[in-house]
Amino acid sequence: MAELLPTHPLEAWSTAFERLPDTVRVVVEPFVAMVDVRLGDVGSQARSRLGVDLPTVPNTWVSTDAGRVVWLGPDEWLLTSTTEAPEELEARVRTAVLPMGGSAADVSAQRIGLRLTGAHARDVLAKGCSIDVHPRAFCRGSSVQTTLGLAGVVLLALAGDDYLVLVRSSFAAYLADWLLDAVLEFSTTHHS
Amino acid sequence: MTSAFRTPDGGRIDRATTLEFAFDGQTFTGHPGDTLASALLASGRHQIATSIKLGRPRGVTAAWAEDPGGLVQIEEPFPEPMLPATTVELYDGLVAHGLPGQGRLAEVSDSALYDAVHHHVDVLVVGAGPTGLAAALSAARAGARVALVDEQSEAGGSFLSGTDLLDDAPALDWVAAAVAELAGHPEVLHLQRTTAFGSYDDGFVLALERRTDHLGAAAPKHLPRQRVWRFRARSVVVATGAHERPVVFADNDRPGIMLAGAARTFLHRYGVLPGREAVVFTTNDSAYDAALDLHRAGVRVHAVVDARPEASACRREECRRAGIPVLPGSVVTGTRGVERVTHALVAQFADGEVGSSSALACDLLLVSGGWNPAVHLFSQARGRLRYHEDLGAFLPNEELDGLAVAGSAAGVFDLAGCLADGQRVARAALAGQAIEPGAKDRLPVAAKAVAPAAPLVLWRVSDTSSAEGSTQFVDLQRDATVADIARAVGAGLRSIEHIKRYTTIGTAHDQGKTSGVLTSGITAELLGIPVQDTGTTTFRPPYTPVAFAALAGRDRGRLFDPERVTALHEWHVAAGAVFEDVGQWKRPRFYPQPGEDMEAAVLRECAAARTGVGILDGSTLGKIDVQGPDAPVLLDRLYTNLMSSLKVGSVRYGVMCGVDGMVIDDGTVLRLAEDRFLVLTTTGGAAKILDWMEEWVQTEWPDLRVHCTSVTEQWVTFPVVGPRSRDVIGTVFPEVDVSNAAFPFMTWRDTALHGVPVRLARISFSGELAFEVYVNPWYAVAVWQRLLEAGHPYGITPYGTETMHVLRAEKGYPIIGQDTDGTVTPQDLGMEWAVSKKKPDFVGKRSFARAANLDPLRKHLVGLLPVDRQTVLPEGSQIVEFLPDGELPPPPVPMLGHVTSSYRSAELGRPFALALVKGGRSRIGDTVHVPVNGTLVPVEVTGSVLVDPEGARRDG
Amino acid sequence: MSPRTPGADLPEHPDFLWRDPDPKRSYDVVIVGGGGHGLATAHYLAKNHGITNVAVLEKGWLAGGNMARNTTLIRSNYLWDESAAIYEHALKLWEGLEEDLGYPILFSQRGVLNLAHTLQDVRDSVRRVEANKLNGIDAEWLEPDEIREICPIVNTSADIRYPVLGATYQPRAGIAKHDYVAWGFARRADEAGIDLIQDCEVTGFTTAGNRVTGVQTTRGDIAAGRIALCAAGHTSVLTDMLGIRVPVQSHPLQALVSELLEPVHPTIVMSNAVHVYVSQAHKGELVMGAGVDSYNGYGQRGAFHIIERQMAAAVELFPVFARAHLLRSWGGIVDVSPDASPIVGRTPYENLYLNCGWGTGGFKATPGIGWCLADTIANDEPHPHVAPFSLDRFATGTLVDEHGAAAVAH
Amino acid sequence: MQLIQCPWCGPREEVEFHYGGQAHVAYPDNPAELSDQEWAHFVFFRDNPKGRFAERWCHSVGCRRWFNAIRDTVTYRFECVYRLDDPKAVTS
Repeated sequence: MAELLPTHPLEAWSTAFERLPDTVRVVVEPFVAMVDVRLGDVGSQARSRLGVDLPTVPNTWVSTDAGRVVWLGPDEWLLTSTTEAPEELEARVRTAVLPMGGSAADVSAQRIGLRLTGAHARDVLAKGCSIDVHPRAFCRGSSVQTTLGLAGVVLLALAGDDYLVLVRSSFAAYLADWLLDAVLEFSTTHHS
Repeated sequence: MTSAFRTPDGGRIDRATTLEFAFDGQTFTGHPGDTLASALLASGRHQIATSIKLGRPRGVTAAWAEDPGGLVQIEEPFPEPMLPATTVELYDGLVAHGLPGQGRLAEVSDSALYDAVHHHVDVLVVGAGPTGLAAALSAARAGARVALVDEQSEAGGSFLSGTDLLDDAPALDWVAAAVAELAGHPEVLHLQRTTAFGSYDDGFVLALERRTDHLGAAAPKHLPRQRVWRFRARSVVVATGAHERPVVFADNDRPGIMLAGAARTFLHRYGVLPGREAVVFTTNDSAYDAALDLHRAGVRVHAVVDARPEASACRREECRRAGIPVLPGSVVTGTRGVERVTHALVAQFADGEVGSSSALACDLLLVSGGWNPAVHLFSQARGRLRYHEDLGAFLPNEELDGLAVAGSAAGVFDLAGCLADGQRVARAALAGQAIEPGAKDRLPVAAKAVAPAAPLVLWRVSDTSSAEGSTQFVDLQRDATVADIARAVGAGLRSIEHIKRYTTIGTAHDQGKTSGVLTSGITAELLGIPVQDTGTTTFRPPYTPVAFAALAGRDRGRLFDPERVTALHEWHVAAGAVFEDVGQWKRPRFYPQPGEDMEAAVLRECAAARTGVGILDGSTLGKIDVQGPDAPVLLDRLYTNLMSSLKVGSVRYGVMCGVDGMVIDDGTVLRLAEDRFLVLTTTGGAAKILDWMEEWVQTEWPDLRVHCTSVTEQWVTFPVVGPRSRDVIGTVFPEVDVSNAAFPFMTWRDTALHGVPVRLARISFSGELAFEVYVNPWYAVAVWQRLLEAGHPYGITPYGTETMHVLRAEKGYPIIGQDTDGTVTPQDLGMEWAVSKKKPDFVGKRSFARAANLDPLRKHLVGLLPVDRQTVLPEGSQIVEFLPDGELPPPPVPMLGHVTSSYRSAELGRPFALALVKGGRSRIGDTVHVPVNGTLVPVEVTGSVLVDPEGARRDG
Repeated sequence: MSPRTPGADLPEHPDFLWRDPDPKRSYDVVIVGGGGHGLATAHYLAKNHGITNVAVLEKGWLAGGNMARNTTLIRSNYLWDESAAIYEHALKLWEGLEEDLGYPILFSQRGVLNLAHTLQDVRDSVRRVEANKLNGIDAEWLEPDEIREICPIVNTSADIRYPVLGATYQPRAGIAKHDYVAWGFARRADEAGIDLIQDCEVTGFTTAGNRVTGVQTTRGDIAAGRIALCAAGHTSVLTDMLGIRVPVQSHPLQALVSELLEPVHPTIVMSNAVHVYVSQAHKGELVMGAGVDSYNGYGQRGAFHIIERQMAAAVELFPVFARAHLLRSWGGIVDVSPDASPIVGRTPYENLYLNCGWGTGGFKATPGIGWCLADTIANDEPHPHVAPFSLDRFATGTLVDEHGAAAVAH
Repeated sequence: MQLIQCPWCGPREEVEFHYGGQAHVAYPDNPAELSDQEWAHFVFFRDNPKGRFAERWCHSVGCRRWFNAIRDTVTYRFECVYRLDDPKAVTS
């Protein structure tokens, strides 16, 4: 039998997203392997065993060769990889952190990613996010866990006017609708 | 109607454009820049409505939201109740009529858009008058992030109502330059038509922006009509100015009687003469400006009636030159006229004594009793006020952390002082944030003003008539008078809060902006106590009324609350599923085929699961990954039964209780490794149980080496249920030995499908042979399809929550939250077997030993079988003792318990129910009664397991 | 409801309400707390038991706490027998209160709808309705079309986020004018010679063994034969002075009103699922309650996001409310007990009686608890209606769990 | 809408937090040895002061960490926040 084909929960929204103007683009990110890492001590051994630095500054993320590491809490990180399968990533990371009393769980499908870019990206976020996303306060390398609209999200600043929103998969449809509603005033040109 | 009272030129209106509108069925015209009030006044129309209780004609008494008189109902373009005519910007096609105090809601829903926006700033300035503009400029020039909000259609504040000069040029030139400069600062947000209506902790200020109201029917449909700004400011500068206060005298409510400052606004801003024959009654110098301005505009000012024994020399001189008589030591005691004031009754006033009055003809009576600083935002932020004897007003009495009051809102009433105060306060705010003031932060020079003479604090002119204050209106909107306050005091009331409630003063749309301080003053006078002791009633948000829809914002319709859906949602929709709300989740309840109702569909789905094979999307079940050497310890402490003894590869059912010993959740636990478990919770319990675990681990047992991670959306879960489920699973996963020996009940196995990891578990929530399939949701649709294809020969039938409930109920499996209600213990559910005797302690154990828990009459979960084999007992039905005569005794009738679940069973060929019944297990075999729509249905109490009690089917 | 002349329907208050006495040295009974419960207790002490050497001590202005801040809902359709009994006792008294007090309290029995939005709501609702019927309380289960007949403005369409699946209906439920009620009780108590003492804050207690002999106040010490605590949200402040632990937590609870509107909402609608309860009061203002703030608070204010959420729910359920205006919002302090039921009766001190933990139920219980507490004080024996609400139920576990049983709040 | 200082994430709006009531109420070492009265006090009874109060909060939509705070229940002002492993802050 043919291999299993993945399906994305927001496939039905892609056309609506494609119609958006450049001033506020919403793009569905491809699936990526993600593991939730729990680790008390993140001394030098973390790097030597994991091959990446775990950021210790709250509300930050760093990029790695194959993905990103996002600070989620004083002993919790989200590690992503574009080169490994979810189960591979979990196995590797779990093996690495177990001896340090850590743990790792595959959460690749827990959240999906939405890329929000354009001159109005900040204005859209401001409609549902109480965090100050002004570049002075929230620049590349910043991340927060907060709510956007009524959904919990992990928000990453990738660059100016370039944000990544990670949202629980079951809330993805809601957030997609929410975003399309929020961009209305920027995406509608006709004055009826 | 012609605009007979429009000045030939001047004002901030666009005379080139004419707008047409209708008021009380009559057509009027006005111009962009007008308000409904100014346009009506321009046509000579003063009366807006009649009063709420007495039906007296009422007109425009102020120029903005503080006006207690002129409320209107908007009819077109969309009905909106209770707006002051003074705040309705004119647009073409406006249809409105006056209101006697009660508005009307539209009968159709509002299609306009509303939204809310968060905005963070270093400095938020409220008010774009002299003070606010000076403050905003200072902050902007320092490079700070600034927001300037102002409720009017354009910046300028008091400048819009006067003729002030700055740097020897019209002040409005400076305003224009300031606005332009602010627009040039990228970090400055400047909003007009935006009212800051609430100030809260930590610099949180809410403001309502009226974005398209002024466009009427021409408003773009895709733009939010109104927007709530949620400002978070390190510093807030309140520069909201002051409200002029009237003096109370008899018949002070007639149309044509207005505040002196309002008349200046109508003249200078709107190019409107509020009358032709004016009398001015004042207790202070500010009203002289109105008298002189109106005189210059061609109004005949018959007299300035000044209650002070001596009017200030320079003002007297100005009036002399203009030929305006000044009557010092005089007051207005009353008026004449009905739809419009025709006379002011003027009398000598000395040492509080009022002489006999004579009538002065007029069609306009201007009043000024001084100014009340608009301290609302300060007071809402818990700032304390003090009474200022000389001003007769309440002023901020303390510095608030992060919120400063400046200009006339702080009691500074001269122009130069306000400008300086705005700059000073802004710089102080910047200094507090270690922001350097900008270079070239220059203030304009105000024309030298003569220091005003001291005002007289006069609340009311004593009523010499027989009316005893019954026509001396304090709150025009509420028709409340001095006589009412006197009655309240006479009734024994002392507290200003009691007075307010007795008289209803200050409870109308304007929230007492003009009447509040008057009431404090008059009450103090009547009680013979200092005004400070009377105080004010509490200032409550919002500063001005805000539409419900504006506060609802975008959380409406499908965005009111998130709909959580599984990876299969679109398949369910396509399959015609009828959905059920379970928490935020949308779950398929059943899949009707053409012509089927729920009962038919559910009987079909049940039959498939019991005789063939059915499949359910169980993905909403909560899933928690529990890892770490102490994972078994944690689970032993939280579950009532033993989890540490569970073998890797095996599955165990468990129950969790709160510390009070009541069941909070249940589910199965898979041991994945010595140090790793997958905990399944109920759909509703997912978040709650993860938080529950985290709370115990973090706050009570930080020594435990364990981590809990939600993986609810990491796995979809498909129970494949029924005698033929083994065939289906065997077909789809050929490399798995699905035989009972190799894959026994309550075990799990990992496998893969085309390299995609899949976990299978022998778990049954139906009593039938069943396999749960776990896979990454990315492949949910694909795997679901494979299972359907493989099940096709066996008539595999997707089923929903209703069938799931029937199947589990037939087996007596409770649903936490349906068969329990927070007052039910595991023992009540007949689950002693799931309560460990070995463990010294677990959460809830101690509570089991309380007296009430040992009561033999506790409610037990039992089964019920209607004797008639027909009646499906409504869930929630109450249960009573068997009543031989078939009649209910008079109430109260003792109740034994209630029906928690009730279904028609295909398997049993009759309806059945689960119920919580007092001492239920000792009643098995008894017959009791259930009242159902007036009749008593006899039911037999049975054990809770009605289908396959010996559990023969689970292995197929 | 008869059509009203806008705003003109509120009857005048009487020309005299109460004296403003100085406290005497000693009273037979001292009631701490001049709110609805304290004043009602005073009234029934005099009326039912002839006990008039009584002082009601109020730290601020009479009935200025929750009595002045609540949304005046009156109903008795509670699930458990114990709750139903006390609230139904109160409702029967409400029905005769206008005559008893000789005061126009504007008790308007317009009925209450408790909406069900989920299948579990429906089960819980039917359960409550059936229990109410067997307890002799008027209650019905209504289908959406029947809801529309009673309250046409409720959005019963199937396409809203949480469709209305039905509702319970208690026709005898209603609203009253809170100030009028409080002042009616106060005036009667004053007429009976009871001293209503305002600006009189209790700062301590004097005790002898297991008796409380008097109270220390900002207006001097006052000896007392028996003492009743009716301080609602401030109960803990008093019991802490006495070293008594009471399992209540004080939380902010917000409410709000709109401007005056023509009659549009003929009944009372409550929806727990989306946290709305709304009625249209006598002058025409929409009166709404919001949810309880999560944290402990004595500040008589809550957070605005709760009101915003409330408005979203209101506009969902009542689309015609879109352009009604929020005129005023405020907060009260509710004393919430672990099982959301009151705590009434004896204390470790033999002559001290406790009355607290009413949460959001205080106003509707006013005459009922006043009656039963007066009876309890007079006979030094808990009235049968309050006996189940004793403090020791938390040790025995015989709770009256209105939380757990998903009964409706407010 | 207050700002609450999460010891890790910094100031966030109060809606991001879950309230946990009185702090420093430890689970009894041996519940079995407690009288019904003592057990009831652990389960149901919490302080309810008017003024300074040591309480537990959880940054539930953020880092999910529990922490303690001293807050005034009248002004709602937070005096300080401290981590669970910090020594108990002094409450007068």
